[in-house]
Amino acid sequence: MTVDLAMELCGVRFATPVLSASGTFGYGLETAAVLDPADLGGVVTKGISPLPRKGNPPPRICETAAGMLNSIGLENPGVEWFADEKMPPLRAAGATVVANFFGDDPDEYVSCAAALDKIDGVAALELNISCPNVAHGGMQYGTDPRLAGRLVSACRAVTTKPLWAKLTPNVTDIVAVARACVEAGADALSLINTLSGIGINVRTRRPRLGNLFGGLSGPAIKPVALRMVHQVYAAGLGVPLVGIGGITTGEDALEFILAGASLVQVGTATFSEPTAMLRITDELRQWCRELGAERVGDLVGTLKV
Amino acid sequence: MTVDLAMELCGVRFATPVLSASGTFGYGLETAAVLDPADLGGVVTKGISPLPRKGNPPPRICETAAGMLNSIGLENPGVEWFADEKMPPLRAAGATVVANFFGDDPDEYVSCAAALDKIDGVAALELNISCPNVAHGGMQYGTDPRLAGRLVSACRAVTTKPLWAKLTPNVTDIVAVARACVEAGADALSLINTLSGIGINVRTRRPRLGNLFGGLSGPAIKPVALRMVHQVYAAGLGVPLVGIGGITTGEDALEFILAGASLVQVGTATFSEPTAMLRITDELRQWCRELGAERVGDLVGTLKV
Amino acid sequence: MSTTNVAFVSAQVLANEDLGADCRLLRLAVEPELDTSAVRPGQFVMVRGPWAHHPMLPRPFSVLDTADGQLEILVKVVGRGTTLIAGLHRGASVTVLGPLGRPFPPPTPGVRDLLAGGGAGIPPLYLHALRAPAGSAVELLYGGRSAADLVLVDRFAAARLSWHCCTEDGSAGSKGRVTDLLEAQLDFPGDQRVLACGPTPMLKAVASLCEARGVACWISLETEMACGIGICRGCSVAHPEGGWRCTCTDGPVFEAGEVVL
Amino acid sequence: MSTTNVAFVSAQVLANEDLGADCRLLRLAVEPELDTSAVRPGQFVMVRGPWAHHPMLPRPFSVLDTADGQLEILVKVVGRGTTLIAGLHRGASVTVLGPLGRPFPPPTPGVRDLLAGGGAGIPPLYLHALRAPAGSAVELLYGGRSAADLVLVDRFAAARLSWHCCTEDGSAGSKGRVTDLLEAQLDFPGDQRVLACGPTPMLKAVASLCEARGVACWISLETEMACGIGICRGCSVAHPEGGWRCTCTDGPVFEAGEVVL
Ligand SMILES: Cc1cc2nc3c(=O)[nH]c(=O)nc-3n(C[C@H](O)[C@H](O)[C@H](O)COP(=O)(O)OP(=O)(O)OC[C@H]3O[C@@H](n4cnc5c(N)ncnc54)[C@H](O)[C@@H]3O)c2cc1C
Ligand SMILES: Cc1cc2nc3c(=O)[nH]c(=O)nc-3n(C[C@H](O)[C@H](O)[C@H](O)COP(=O)(O)OP(=O)(O)OC[C@H]3O[C@@H](n4cnc5c(N)ncnc54)[C@H](O)[C@@H]3O)c2cc1C
Ligand SMILES: Cc1cc2nc3c(=O)[nH]c(=O)nc-3n(C[C@H](O)[C@H](O)[C@H](O)COP(=O)(O)O)c2cc1C
Ligand SMILES: Cc1cc2nc3c(=O)[nH]c(=O)nc-3n(C[C@H](O)[C@H](O)[C@H](O)COP(=O)(O)O)c2cc1C
Ligand code: FES
Ligand code: FES
Repeated sequence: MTVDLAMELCGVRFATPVLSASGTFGYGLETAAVLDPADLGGVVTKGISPLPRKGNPPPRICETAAGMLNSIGLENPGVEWFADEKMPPLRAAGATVVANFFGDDPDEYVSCAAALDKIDGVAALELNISCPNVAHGGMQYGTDPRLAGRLVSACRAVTTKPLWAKLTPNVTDIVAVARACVEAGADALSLINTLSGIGINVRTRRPRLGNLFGGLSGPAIKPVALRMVHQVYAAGLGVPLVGIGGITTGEDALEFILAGASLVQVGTATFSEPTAMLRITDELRQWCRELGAERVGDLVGTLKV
Repeated sequence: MTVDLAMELCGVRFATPVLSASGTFGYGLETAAVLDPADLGGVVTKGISPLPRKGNPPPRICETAAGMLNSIGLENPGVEWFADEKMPPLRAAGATVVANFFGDDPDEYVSCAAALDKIDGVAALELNISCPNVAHGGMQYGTDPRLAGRLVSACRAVTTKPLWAKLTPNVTDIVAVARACVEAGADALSLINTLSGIGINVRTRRPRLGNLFGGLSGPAIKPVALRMVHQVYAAGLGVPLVGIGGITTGEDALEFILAGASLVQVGTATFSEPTAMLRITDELRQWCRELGAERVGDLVGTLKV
Repeated sequence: MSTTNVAFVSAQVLANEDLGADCRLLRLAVEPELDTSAVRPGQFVMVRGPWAHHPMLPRPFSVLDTADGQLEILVKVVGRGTTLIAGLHRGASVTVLGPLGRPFPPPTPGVRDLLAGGGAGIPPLYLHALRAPAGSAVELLYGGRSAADLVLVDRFAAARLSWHCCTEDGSAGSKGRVTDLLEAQLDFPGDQRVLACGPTPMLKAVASLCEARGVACWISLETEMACGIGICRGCSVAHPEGGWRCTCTDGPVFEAGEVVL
Repeated sequence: MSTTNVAFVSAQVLANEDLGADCRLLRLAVEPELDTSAVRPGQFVMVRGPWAHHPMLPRPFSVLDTADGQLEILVKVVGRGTTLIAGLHRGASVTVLGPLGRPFPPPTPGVRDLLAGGGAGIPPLYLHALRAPAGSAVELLYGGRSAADLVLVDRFAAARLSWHCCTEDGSAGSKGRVTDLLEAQLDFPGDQRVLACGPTPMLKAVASLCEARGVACWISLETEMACGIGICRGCSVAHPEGGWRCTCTDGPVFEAGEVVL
């Protein structure tokens, strides 16, 4: 049985539902020696800001049980550099590119969205209102439905490309934030970003991260991510969902799809296994066969509750 | 070097800072063959309600990466049975008992607190406003600072025993809930309870738990728990904290203590290793020696940020 | 539950034998604190290997046999935990908690015990047969999909047990399911009981056969478990009159009418 | 970074030798996709064993030596990951990503290379010395707390390298630290460079010695790493003029002035 893994989301075709997650795959070509980005559903870029950003002091990562904390702090060389240096090879490689972006304040968000809107080959924009690692431009927009909605509206006004909003799990009511984003014009919702966490080196009595707070990712967070995808899907907001959080196998990806995700993103797993996304795609295809699904799209949201 | 592990909290002396977490050690005597409850800092009981509760349909547990989901649903035979059947042997065993309790509505909470107040040998009450597994009597009280405060006030009025409030991590702002509880009269705060999560059996396309939603516990959640203990400690609310979440080693316990916890509770680790609490206590003593601390109390909140 | 003879000990893998059909036989040397002579057929142990937090929980296994200071378990590989346990080398360390749970009722003089089991459900029945006092009437009925699934037949023969087997494809014994074997045996005129262990659909079929014939029936259940000792309440099964039973402490052996399958 | 010759392959443990001082030497058979002849001294590989999610991340190790289709690494046990990797049996499977990072500059005719290393910091220096073309002037300076820490001296001897060692307790070589050895050697009249690898305090001391003498100095850094290939930005070290360098792709070998230690 051949299985059709392609998905269309807001007019954009993804060859498979398995994309790289922002910040865990660079700008898509760093691993070209082991993985052709055109074989992925798409490449979600490292977060892009209008101006270059330095990021947080080291140490920036530490491992935890079945997960890791990172406090990279959205280090990136800015949108212009992205357009000039990174997009030409990505276009040449035939990758489907989703540009993840953020700003220090609403104006920066808007100017970044406007700049990305003009870049040829950027298939969609992923608005990061959820990074727990930076004082500004980060999580506070994602935890307050009103602020989140305003930010989405403002960016919506400057781009005709599909606009995805990426949500933070560090909230009491994920559905309220999701609804605000959709009402403000988000075309899709990506969930989840990392859980806020810390680690302590008991010998030095200091935080294990230079920035103290970091974002928890990896298999550890999968049950929480899956719960949020299910809750938002069940709320019937009418937009497709992109599931993220701890995916390391095709079975994990399928769990998200059954819970309601149309696409998934793979983050931390790429660090353990640079070719993880290809294996996950193969395993997902195999699962579709086992479940008798000719199109992966037929499985979206088919969890029996 | 001898190390003094004893801690005093609201007038109650705990021989060590390592207690069992509610719901993961029964009523303290089920494992008497392998562990003497008098060797623990204390025994926090399974959640007690005024009337018996049936709990949720099976399956009630499933394992996740470095963690587990449970949806026990606070099954328990009620406070009267607890007083008659469980307290006499616990008293005889010399255990320091903290009674974890809840109710379906505020009246039930209050009647349970009043009943526990009268039980000889109950050293303190732990008010569970944080269980994600039950429709009522659970998490909604813990996610709304006003409701949480009112519940604490109401229980405060009917007991002179130390009243601990146990908080849920499923909130945007843990400090707001913590502050409301302290202002309403909580003597100490226990944090955290489980993170809300789900799991899906892809073969059957059904939830892995009979109740769909469950609570995530175990090493996976430690970074989140530690972050919340730190945040609440840093807020300087003036009450001692009890750290809970993914503790499996003395080093883990010490991380919580450095972050600001005066006591810790061990939950899921007991399932993998019934005697884990004793090992953790030994390891903690060893760490105190290595850090040159004569009293474990000297280490509380000494994280250098 | 009487937990008085329960011990939590570290153990060494003495042998790990491939039985085919994804099954391995592990022999464990347990510390003297675990009194192997106290183990009753139908009881189980919780076993955990030396890995870090994934899997985190121990796994329940019925005791297949005991010798002085040693325990044998049969491990059928079905998921991550059993893969790791089945892959332990000689010399590896594990922890063992046990013996746990309610055993099968011991043989009763004058009553024949029919033991119906399949695949990984055979260990407690084997031990029951092995430990039956001389002169007890005990028949083992052992079913599988094909001959390769009947991983313990050599042991049955070596122990001179009385047994019958069947396979779905007819490659060993009679062709059919273990319930067919059982049905044929139930025509026996004297007093008898059925003790069964295996997948839930099989247990259901066995229980309804026994009910129809008015024969007492005991079944050994499998559920996911976290603690194995009654403290997590994660292993609940429904009681016909409402409420729950704990598989780990009220069971794993139940009389058929005690639980809703 | 040029990643063109980077491969991600599965590998087999061919040998695991105890070197003492908590160090083990692992020989790995890598698939032909990883071209071992392309490995340059100072480069590293990311290694992960067959365990589930804890630890999840691979661990970086310098390449100690290569042979056709084989890689050697020296593993010093310092935490959970190195404990598991050091404990892998012959035949175990691991994954290997590499070769990674910027190597040491190759020997230059007429310039003497002084290689200063200690403990687990010796592998890349050993390989540099081993690969130096005949006639190059290369001196290995090897320090440890005591004789047992100098786990590679037999190899040095077997390869007829030119080396000096020292120990803090005087149990082998001269008594003192590797920086003492280095200081003595820096009086050499001709052109020379220093290549160093070891704990950060040692690298600092080496770098300031070289600065004082006006001798070029290259150091190999160790930081925690998630990806090893420049995509996580987790391995940043500060550049003296602001901004960061990635240890995995800009390094691990840096000229001393390129990074703030
Ligand atoms: C009292 C008792 C005695 C048992 N005796 C034996 C024995 O002697 N030999 C043997 O091979 N197995 C026995 N089992 C079953 C064994 O415990 C499970 O196969 C094992 O726990 C599965 O772990 P896993 O990580 O490999 O599977 P997982 O990856 O956790 O799951 C794989 C599949 O097995 C199911 N499963 C998981 N745990 C259990 C469980 N505890 N019981 C039943 N199904 C489960 C899951 O739902 C899933 O479908 C017994 C179980 C119990 C409760
Ligand atoms: C480029 C490079 C080359 C290396 N080459 C070798 C080698 O040839 N042989 C060898 O034995 N080791 C080498 N290391 C160090 C090795 O990678 C670490 O010791 C290992 O990652 C620690 O893992 P763990 O899980 O055992 O320790 P953990 O439990 O993670 O930590 C234990 C201690 O080690 C520190 N640590 C953790 N990761 C690193 C790291 N990547 N670098 C330095 N310190 C760390 C921690 O901060 C902690 O203090 C190298 C590191 C790098 C970056
Ligand atoms: C090192 C690292 C950097 C990240 N950077 C970004 C980022 O720039 N923008 C963003 O939206 N998410 C970022 N994330 C979050 C991931 O995209 C993803 O949401 C999260 O890691 C959960 O998925 P995982 O468990 O598969 O890693 C980052 C995650 C990691 C681990
Ligand atoms: C099976 C199970 C049952 C629990 N029951 C309760 C309960 O009755 N009341 C309560 O406040 N917390 C309950 N908890 C939460 C624990 O007390 C603890 O807060 C949580 O498990 C995190 O700690 P851990 O990671 O060490 O397990 C339960 C947890 C588990 C795993
Ligand atoms: S397995 Fe914990 S109560 Fe039965
Ligand atoms: S380790 Fe990931 S960028 Fe260097």
